Amino acid sequence: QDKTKVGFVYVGPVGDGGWTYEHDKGRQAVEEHFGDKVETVFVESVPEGPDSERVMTQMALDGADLIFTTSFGYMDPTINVAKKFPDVKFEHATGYKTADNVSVYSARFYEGRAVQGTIAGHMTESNVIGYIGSYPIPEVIRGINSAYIHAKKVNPDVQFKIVWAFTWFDPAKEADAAKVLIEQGADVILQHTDSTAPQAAAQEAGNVITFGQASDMAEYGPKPRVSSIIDNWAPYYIARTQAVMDGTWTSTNTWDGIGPGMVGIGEISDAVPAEVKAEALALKDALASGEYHAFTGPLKKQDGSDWLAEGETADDGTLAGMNFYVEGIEGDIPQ
Amino acid sequence: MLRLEKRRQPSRAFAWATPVLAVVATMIFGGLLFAALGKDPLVAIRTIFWDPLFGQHAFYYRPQLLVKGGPLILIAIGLSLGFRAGIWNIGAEGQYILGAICGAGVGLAFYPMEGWFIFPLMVIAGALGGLVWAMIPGLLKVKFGTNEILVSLMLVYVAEQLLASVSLGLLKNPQGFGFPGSRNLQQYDSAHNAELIAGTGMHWGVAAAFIAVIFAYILLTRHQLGYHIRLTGEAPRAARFAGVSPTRLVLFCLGISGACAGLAGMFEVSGPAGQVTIDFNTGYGFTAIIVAFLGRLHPVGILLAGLLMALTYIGGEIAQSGLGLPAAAIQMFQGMLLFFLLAVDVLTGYRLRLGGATKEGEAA
Amino acid sequence: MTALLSIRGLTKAYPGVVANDDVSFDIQPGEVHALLGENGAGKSTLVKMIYGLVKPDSGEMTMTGQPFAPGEPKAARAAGVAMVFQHFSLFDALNVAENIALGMAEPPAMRDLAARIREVSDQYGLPLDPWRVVGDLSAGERQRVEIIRCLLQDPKLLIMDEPTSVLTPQEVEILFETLRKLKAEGTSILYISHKLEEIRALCDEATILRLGRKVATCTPRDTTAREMAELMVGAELHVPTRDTRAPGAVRLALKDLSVPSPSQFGTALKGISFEVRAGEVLGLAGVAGNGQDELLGVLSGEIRAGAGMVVLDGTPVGATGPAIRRRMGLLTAPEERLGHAAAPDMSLTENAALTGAERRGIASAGFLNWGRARSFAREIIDRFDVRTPGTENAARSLSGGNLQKFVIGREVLQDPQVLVVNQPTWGVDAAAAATIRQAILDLATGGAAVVVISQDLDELMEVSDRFAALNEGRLSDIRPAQGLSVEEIGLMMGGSHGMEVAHV
Amino acid sequence: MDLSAINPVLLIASLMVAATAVMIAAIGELIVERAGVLNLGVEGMMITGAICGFAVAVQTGSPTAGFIAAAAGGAALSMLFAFLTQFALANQVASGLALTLFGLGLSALLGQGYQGIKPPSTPRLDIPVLSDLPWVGRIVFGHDLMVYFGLALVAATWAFLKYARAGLVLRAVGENHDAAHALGYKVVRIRVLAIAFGGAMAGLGGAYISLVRVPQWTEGMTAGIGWIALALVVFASWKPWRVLLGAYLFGGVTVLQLNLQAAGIAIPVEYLSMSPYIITIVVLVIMSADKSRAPASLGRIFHATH
Ligand SMILES: Nc1ncnc2c1ncn2[C@@H]1O[C@H](COP(=O)(O)OP(=O)(O)OP(=O)(O)O)[C@@H](O)[C@H]1O
Ligand SMILES: Nc1ncnc2c1ncn2[C@@H]1O[C@H](COP(=O)(O)OP(=O)(O)OP(=O)(O)O)[C@@H](O)[C@H]1O
Ligand SMILES: [Mg+2]
Ligand SMILES: [Mg+2]
Repeated sequence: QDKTKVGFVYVGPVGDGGWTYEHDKGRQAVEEHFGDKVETVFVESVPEGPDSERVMTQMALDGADLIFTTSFGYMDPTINVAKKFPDVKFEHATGYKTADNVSVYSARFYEGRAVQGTIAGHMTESNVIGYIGSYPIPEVIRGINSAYIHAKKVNPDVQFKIVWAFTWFDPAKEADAAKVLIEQGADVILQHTDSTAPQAAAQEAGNVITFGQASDMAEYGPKPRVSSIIDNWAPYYIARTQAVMDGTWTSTNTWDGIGPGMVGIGEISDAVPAEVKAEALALKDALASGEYHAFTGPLKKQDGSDWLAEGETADDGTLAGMNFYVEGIEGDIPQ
Repeated sequence: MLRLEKRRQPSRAFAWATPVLAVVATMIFGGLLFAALGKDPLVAIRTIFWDPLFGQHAFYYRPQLLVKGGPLILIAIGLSLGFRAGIWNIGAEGQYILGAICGAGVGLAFYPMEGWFIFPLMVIAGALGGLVWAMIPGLLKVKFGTNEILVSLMLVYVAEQLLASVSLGLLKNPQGFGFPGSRNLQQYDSAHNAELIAGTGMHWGVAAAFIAVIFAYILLTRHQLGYHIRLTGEAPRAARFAGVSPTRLVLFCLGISGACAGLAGMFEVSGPAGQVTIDFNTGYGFTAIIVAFLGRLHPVGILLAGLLMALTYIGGEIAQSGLGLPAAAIQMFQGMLLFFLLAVDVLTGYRLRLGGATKEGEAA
Repeated sequence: MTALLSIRGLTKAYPGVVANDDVSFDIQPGEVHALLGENGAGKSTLVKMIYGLVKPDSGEMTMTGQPFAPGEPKAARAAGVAMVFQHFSLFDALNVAENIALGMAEPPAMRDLAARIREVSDQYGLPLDPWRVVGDLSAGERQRVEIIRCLLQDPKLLIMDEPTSVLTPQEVEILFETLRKLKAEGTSILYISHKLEEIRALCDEATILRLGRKVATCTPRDTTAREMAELMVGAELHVPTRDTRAPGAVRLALKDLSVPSPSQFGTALKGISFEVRAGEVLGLAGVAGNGQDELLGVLSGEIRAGAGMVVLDGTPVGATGPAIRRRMGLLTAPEERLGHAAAPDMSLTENAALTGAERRGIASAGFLNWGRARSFAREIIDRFDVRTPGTENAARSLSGGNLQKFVIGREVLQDPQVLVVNQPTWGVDAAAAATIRQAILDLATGGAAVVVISQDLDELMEVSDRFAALNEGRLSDIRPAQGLSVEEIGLMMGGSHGMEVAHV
Repeated sequence: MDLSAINPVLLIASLMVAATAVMIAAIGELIVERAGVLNLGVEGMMITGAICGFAVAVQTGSPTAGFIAAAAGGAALSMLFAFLTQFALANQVASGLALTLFGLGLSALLGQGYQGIKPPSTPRLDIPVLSDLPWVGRIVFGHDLMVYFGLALVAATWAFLKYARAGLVLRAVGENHDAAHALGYKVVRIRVLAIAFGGAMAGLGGAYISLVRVPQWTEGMTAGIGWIALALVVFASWKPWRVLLGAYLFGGVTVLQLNLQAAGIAIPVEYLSMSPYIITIVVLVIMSADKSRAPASLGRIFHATH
């Protein structure tokens, strides 16, 4: 066998400028890194469900050695197909079901949110921070909690206003959401949706800062975009491909954060005062080295009940299924 | 100058020949498109049309044609009845979602009890869910004369919000670590719409699609109701004269199309898809409209069109991963297919003539 | 004197028909020239060529000696040709002034145009409110819109294609006044009509077409109507006959029937009552748009009324649907053949099943027996001499007259207890009309009750025993048909709808 | 919950922006439907306009050139529809759906390589003193130029239909194409022009989204707005000023529901998200009491038999 064939199944178009776009950058990095030794293939805009199962099967039939399935909804299909092709390795993003030939991987974006929260808490003058959520799923709720905890830490008066867009990607809706938050006094906009529409809205409004999401969105720097959380899948994809080539691939459960570089913090721009920047970078380093955990007690849940005692850190199980706000955030999680 | 001349009788020969012509024209122009994208057009066309049927892995793709085509056919058959009568249900996507929610909801309500009656109940619930959703534009149309195209379409957006809501709330899998989405019905025997014969792709939904084709065929050719549907589409006043109640016909057509879409959603959620998720719906309801027209609103035509459409999807995926064709090119290709079918269809009712008076409406 | 319009060898062929074949004649200035011919003889085609809507295949025209070949209506209008169409070319949702502006090359501002409309309409005795929406006008008023649209152009030649078929006798009189006034001003008129007495009263010269060819010319004043008719048909006319019998029991009764019209521009029916007995023909006259369509709709079951308002053989049926009434023996034949009485794109077999399903055993338990439908269609074709290649041809491929024969035949052959027909011979030529009238009379003789709704007074006089007129949704007194004069009938039809010749 | 956080002035100002794209597209469709043609391909033409406008604006650096290109792109795509329906006499509903499918694919292909780029910004009206007026300043002045273009378009369309001879002819063609033909009007030509205008306006509406409202290019970014434009035309009973009203209502509900969310009002988010669609349906029902009809020839196929 000459070339290692690596397949990618994408949930959106590679041109979405966000989630799928970043995964595809990872794919390109694999091609670049291995050159002639690999062949990558991808199919974009694959709906979750039976279509994804068919696409995976098709890749496996066509000789793929390793297949990355990059959406939570691909979880059961990945397991199903993996059963039929024991010799093919599968890597499922953001899920929790593994098998002998299925690994899962995900990123601890909440670590990035902690850095964002710190900057946001310092930078806000109105003490109102707007947050555009996509869907109320654990990953998004984790991000909100992490950002809130760290914003509150540096600015006890801070208040979060949360708008749920109920979409991962709808630029017009995101633009509206950002404008509404700004009109209601927010001067920092955090987003967990993928388009740059909120950046543009912030730029238009003037004194509002934002953070890039999924990709760096550097074109909006130095202001409104003052920093970003970047999905950086390239190192992981290269490593896993290498493992398949070497025959060392085993089923793993990877949840990497800033440390291994899966979560990148984009350049903090000069719009942020030097001392704030320094504090943020220090936090980043502490998170990277593991000396600090983003969810460290004492922390209470929104209803006032105790969650983490002084110095206690959250276990991954609770984080993975997080479905509550921490104390201080107003409003209910849509159910 | 070319001009069109109305035939005294629609041409039977062209009625059969035009779809073939359209497919050929699409292959030619699609080939040009692929060539423009730097791909070998012959290879691309072969990959899309030939490989899934006769290529190396055809054993896998052929059953998949049924899995992909089944819901399209089932929904399109339902829609075609209304379209024949001039009743435009554009919201099958929403009815499909409601069918899935109701079907899965009933199944999950019994979890983890096992029983033979659970699946039939789910079928009924799925059909009812779609039917009720379609009755909203139906009742508004007959009561207030509201345009059913728009209402049924708006209800798609509403259904999508409902779907998100139940995926995150009501139907969320309690053992799903807080992730959205219901339990997987594939792992719940009484509710699982499994393949009837393993490896054939044939599940109850596909069976229902075939039954729907036969049912629609008999209805339209042999039954008075089908005759009335056709009559209403061709000459609404004549239909009323014949004794057709427009109100009842509107409700019947919307109801049956909603029920078909609901059934498709239910069979999908309990079979190939397995679970209700935020993005459960994948556009079958919209694609089925195209399938209905591609099949010229004729049951057998729809059967073939559904399979053809499934072929372009499956072949398109192979072309994406095998040749690196972008998904957008496949989408354009499907659009072209419909364009050409519509464009050549004129030859059934009209004759092309050269020369003669160049009056407007005739000269291109 | 040079002719105003001189036509030489005009030929126009459509696939399968030569609509005009080498037609030549002249129209003199100030002449009222009649164009006669059976249905499909090519009259409309000829005037469309003059108006620039249709291009001749060959032949030429000259206008006051100059070559005249209008490429489009605009050119014809510029040359002084104006036309009132057989089927009105009006826009229901627009008002009178807008409708008229659309027919003019360079209309003035709306306000000025409205003033002009008032002025001209008064001058010619055709009062008209420029701001009314056309859909709300009566047929007579709508025609006035067309005429005024023409008059505003000061035409040299005015073409009128069957203008009187929608008018009451009084309205016809008013129209003739107008036309005579125009003639006196030197305008030529090319006049198409099937009503030969009118032609005799109005026209100076007549050209007769048959199958697209010019077959004769005559001076109408010196020719009898019967002679002209025979010139058109090229054969002798058959006059329908009937055996009179004493009427039997009441079969159909309407009792104080009132319903609103289902359509926006329709006419509501107000307090209509009548009875028809077995063996009797009731003739209902009236100008189109006075409730005929609605009355037929109520009788067919398309429009539901109070149950007791329509009584069939003693049973109230006003609230039942068409299928049930058919089963009970109440059959109807609407005026509009294509699209109402028949589905244009369906075969004759399918159209036979349209109303024949119940009484001809074509439907059983909801399933259709196409074999029976086909033999029923075959029977209609044979018995009514419908000219068509076969039962599988689409209804729209039949000529108007043949389709009408098919539609009437379909109802007559179902052996009705009561038959209601609207405009049984509208646009049908003399021979076919005779066949249809004979069938109606035979049905009455056989013991059925028949209601004939028609605008053709001669026809009504020929077939009815009793006579009444519809006027704005109301029914006049019912009188025996024998011995009614045209004036009396005109009054029953509601005079001239308040139209009066302005006194100038 | 803090309703006082909602500033009505800002709400109005932002609903004007939220309504502009859908309004421009709907006016285009209104003209098309007034000519008797039902083009369901608005979504496809909008997204094509969005990418054409975006690409050209980025290439030339001029938003004006972008908007012109968007109009041209939308019109060009609409010619496919015109060919199908006016020359090949195809079913208008199906042709419109095909156009949407095709336009979505085409735009995605054209847009490759334009992701993540910032377009040049569109100038705003900035009249020194006026724009700073309280209330009025924010609502009436200080928008980008396309907002005013949209308003002017509504007014111009209204005047065109009411006063212009061409408007009268257009209405006549939509009302009764056979009669219009008999009077010598070029039914097909007029309809093709109307379709092109509709395409151009849909293109502009799309470009407003990609160049002003968002502004960026992403596949499928019109996200159903074309369908809302279609709904608006019916909603408006084919009257221009009511399109404006409807667009503001829809834009208003969209913005308001986000405002309510941000203000933390205790209505479940799903219901708020559904509300623009449900309210559209409710208003459609209410409006259906108004019996002003659709153009009588709407959706019917015209074929001159002479
Ligand atoms: N567009 C057309 N295509 C084909 N045949 C046509 C067309 N128009 C007219 N004809 C045919 O040409 C012949 C002459 O039609 P025309 O309308 O001129 O008759 P007419 O004398 O006006 O009849 P009527 O008394 O019914 O109005 C008919 O046989 C008709 O069917
Ligand atoms: N569009 C058309 N294409 C082809 N043939 C046509 C068309 N229209 C009419 N014809 C044919 O032309 C002939 C005359 O049609 P038309 O409807 O004018 O009848 P007609 O001459 O008025 O007859 P009748 O006196 O029975 O009404 C018919 O044989 C019909 O089949
Ligand atoms: Mg005729
Ligand atoms: Mg004629």
